[in-house]
Amino acid sequence: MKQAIYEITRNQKIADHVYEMVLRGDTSAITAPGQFINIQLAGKYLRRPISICDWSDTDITIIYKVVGGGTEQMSEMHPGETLDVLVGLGNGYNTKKSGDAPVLLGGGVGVPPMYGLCKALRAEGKAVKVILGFNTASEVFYENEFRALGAEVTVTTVDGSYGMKGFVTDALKTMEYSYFFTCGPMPMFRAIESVAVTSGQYSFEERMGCGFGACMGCTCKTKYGNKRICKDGPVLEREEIVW
Amino acid sequence: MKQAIYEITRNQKIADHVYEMVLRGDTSAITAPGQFINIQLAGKYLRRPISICDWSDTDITIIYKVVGGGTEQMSEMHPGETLDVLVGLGNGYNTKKSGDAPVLLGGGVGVPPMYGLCKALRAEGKAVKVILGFNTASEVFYENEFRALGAEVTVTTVDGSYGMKGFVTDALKTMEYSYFFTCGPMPMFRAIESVAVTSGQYSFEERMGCGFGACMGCTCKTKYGNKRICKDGPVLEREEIVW
Amino acid sequence: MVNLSVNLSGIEMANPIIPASGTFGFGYEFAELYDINCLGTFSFKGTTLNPRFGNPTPRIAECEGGMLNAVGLQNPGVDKVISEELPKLAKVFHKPVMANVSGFSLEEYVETVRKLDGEKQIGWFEVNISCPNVHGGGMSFGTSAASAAQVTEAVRKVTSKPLYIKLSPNVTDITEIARACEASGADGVSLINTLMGMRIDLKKKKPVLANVTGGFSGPAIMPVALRMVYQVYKAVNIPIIGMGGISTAEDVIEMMLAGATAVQVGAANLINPYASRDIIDALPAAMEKYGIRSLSEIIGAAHA
Amino acid sequence: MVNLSVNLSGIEMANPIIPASGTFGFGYEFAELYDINCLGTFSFKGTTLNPRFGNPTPRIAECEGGMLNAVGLQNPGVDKVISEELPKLAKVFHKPVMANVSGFSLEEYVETVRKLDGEKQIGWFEVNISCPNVHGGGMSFGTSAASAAQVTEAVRKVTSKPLYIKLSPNVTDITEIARACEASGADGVSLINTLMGMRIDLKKKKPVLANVTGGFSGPAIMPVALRMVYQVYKAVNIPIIGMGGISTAEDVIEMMLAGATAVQVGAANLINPYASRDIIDALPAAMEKYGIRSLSEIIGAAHA
Repeated sequence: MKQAIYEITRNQKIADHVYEMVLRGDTSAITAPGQFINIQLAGKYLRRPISICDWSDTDITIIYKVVGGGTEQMSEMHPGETLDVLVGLGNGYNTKKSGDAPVLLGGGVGVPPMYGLCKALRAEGKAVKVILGFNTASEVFYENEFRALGAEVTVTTVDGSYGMKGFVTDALKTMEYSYFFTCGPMPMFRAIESVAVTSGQYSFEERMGCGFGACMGCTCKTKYGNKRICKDGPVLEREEIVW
Repeated sequence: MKQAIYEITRNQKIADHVYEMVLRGDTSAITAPGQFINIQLAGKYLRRPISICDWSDTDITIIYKVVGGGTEQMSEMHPGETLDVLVGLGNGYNTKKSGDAPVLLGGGVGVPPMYGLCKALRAEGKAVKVILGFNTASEVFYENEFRALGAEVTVTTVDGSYGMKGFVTDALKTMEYSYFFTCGPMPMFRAIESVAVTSGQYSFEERMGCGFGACMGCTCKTKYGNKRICKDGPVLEREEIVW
Repeated sequence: MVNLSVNLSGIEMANPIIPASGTFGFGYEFAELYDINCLGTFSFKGTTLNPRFGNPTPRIAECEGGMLNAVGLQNPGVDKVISEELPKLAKVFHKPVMANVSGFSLEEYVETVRKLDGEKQIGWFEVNISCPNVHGGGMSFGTSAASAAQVTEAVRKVTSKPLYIKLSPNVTDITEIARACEASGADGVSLINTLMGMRIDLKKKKPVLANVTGGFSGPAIMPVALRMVYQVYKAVNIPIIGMGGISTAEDVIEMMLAGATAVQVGAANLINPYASRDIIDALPAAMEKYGIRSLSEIIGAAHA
Repeated sequence: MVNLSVNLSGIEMANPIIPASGTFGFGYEFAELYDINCLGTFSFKGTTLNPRFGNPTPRIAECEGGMLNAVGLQNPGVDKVISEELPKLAKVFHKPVMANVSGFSLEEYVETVRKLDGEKQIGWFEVNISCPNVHGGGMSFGTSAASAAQVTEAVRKVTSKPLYIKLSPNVTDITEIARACEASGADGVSLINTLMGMRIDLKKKKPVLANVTGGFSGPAIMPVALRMVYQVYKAVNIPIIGMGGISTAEDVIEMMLAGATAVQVGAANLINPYASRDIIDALPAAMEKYGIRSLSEIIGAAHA
């Protein structure tokens, strides 16, 4: 983990209520896809944890949805403005267990961390399938970006207005895969849990105090003891999760 | 009183710790020199009351000293930024009682309201003497601005590094005048009270809650009953003041 | 169309917004700024039997998310309130007003309420047993269930108008005091008065306030207010007027979900003189956002 | 050169800065970020006799100028603290540490302190009788003078190390409780623990916290903390560890002027992991700004 000041170099809407922001600064603390950053905002006491979508030596890309006052404030910021950010939080996904043909399932704002993960898996030479689930066509983002990584992409929408009608699990049921990785809302996780035929990794969300393991605000029980979502997670393996 | 958003068109240092700021917007609520405005600042709960130095149909000029977090924040703002301001607060000076040759005594950040007052008195054709008191040369401001209004200006500094060495009262004792108007710190007021030979008006400072007469946070006793510094003041006549 | 109206002890209010006592004077200052008949009602400046200057200045200090005040019940006394303030108010406000009353003895509470009781403008009494800024009275009545009951019982005898007791948050168990008020004949309770706080001037190395301590209000205290309204809602069967830091339409909804039938807006009026009107104007959109058709339906809904 | 050192019950501290229990774990998480030997000391995670998971999540809510937590004393239990946490700490922290202890019965407090008393790393005990987030214990010991005295007296018998009792602000009269602790053998008191607050989720129309209420900390509560430290300083002759919203060097000075001999920094560590170190680094300049040569000289100076 590192704390530093980052300059916004890009902040634009890419789907309904969804924004892509690029932050320039030290990225050396990022060690795995699926980690997150924690952003301080003027007038808000707690930082806002946002998963890392992609990163390079100089830039971090995040994608966030405007769901409240904090993310609304972020959406109104301009390139050139700066943010105080804690970077490289959480364990991130472990790509070593993926097998040769993993499937990645992202739901809504659970899609962004799948991008960095897909990139890493592709760099390791894996054949990656990606299922991106949204409610409706106007919320869809990053389909082409995943394709550009060489992944086989399926988009599902609940109302059928784009791609396959239904949930990510409807697509999953039709596929062969060696392992799965996912990030998304709890109902999606429960659905995946009931149909997935391999091992896999889930990335959980919880209200956090600090984001770096100090406050015990986000502890959950696992089969192997208590884990802090922010520090020992957010990624847990299927086998350890207590549903 | 009016509440509106004002654009900063100028904000620059004019003496040690002292800044001049020009705000563009509706000035129709200003009715007299010696009134003040109340400025909302990001992250500060209470507004900051600042006396009006000068105003036109479109602009308000204020001069403020950096004494704490709020004024420091103001000093870091740039032209183009906006402020939520309550304008036209307080009674202001009553120029009708000035006689033909009033003297104006401003001490430190008590100088600014003297400027608008001087302008008004000169417009009424009065021969105005002005005494501006500062601690030291580096704090002196607006001497030439007062001269440009056609006033007879004396500057005093406590350490004698500029103008006459001493206090405003040392200059006052040497002058003839028909009436006095003053704004400045309490020790200066007490000194004036002990040497002034005419009637006059004092502008008081007090910690305020609202600035518009609602909270009773700044009440003082006068010979004619309780007065709210923010609404019934800040200007009180010599005859009513309870020292 | 959403419905903002609530019924407070038999009096229908167009909306639940009530500027809090001590932040709205006797209304006419604000009537110069906007038509105050848009309000549900307002609670007028805390009135005592005799005129009071209040505490020496400084009476105001700032803090994170709020302010401290130690005004100390400055008011012209009940006789002048009746002869001067209420007639001035009558010209600009045409709804029942809430009469806020303070005292330093049982007798004073009783006498002040008795004098005001005949005034037709007054819809409700709000008896303040929780002012933290006066000594030998005020808050001391509000920090024990026994004395809260005494005041309630005594005042109850001299008015048949709806009687609200304004409670202090500076207590170990506010539900015990609320229950005592209920048992002694209160029609409702209003809470919370200010938290007792202080600030110290680092340059002078002295308390900022001449009174040393002051009442802490503003958005910073809202979590404490919500908790207490929630607890009291569980403890009593009389309506609650909720207050403490309310500054937005969302805050109003949150306070009503906790259990408030109506809400008071205090410090916000001092920062933005149009705050109470602005909150009323913003309520319909906020209600629609959260799927609320009628405000009166959400009172205490967080308990379900 | 300014002098930051203070003496806390016979132990010299390089500076008065103590990260508060529950915001600093057992120190080694922070030791990865900076050398925690710069601290005066720190108060380790509240330890109970048996391991505790704590409350269900959500345990955290945000509010104006602060946060609510309802962690509920999650900790590995005293035996594991001794066998695992303290050895890990010994590698990175070479000063006496403050042992924060909680309990659900007199016997549990006594047994936990007895087990920890032999640990040489421990310089002080801080016995928490004020946790608002656990039921049937915790805060209930801290809301009456009699039970506060009982805990103090019982624990006093099993340790001769400096004993601080951590007090709840959720009481009518904190001075009464502080005096009871003093009379029962406490070497000092630490205050304030968190204010009890709540938030409601407008979308779900339910309390945000699974525990319904939580402890409110952050800069918003500082005026209440200052007031209570000021009052307790007048009431007792034992040292006070002051806390509640401290986030800057200026806050430290303000709290010491109110009467604190040392201060704890809590929520600030969660927002900025370097907060405690940054405050220590900023103290000399702040002291010079306000003409303070030695911090120990300003303890309680606002009372003069």
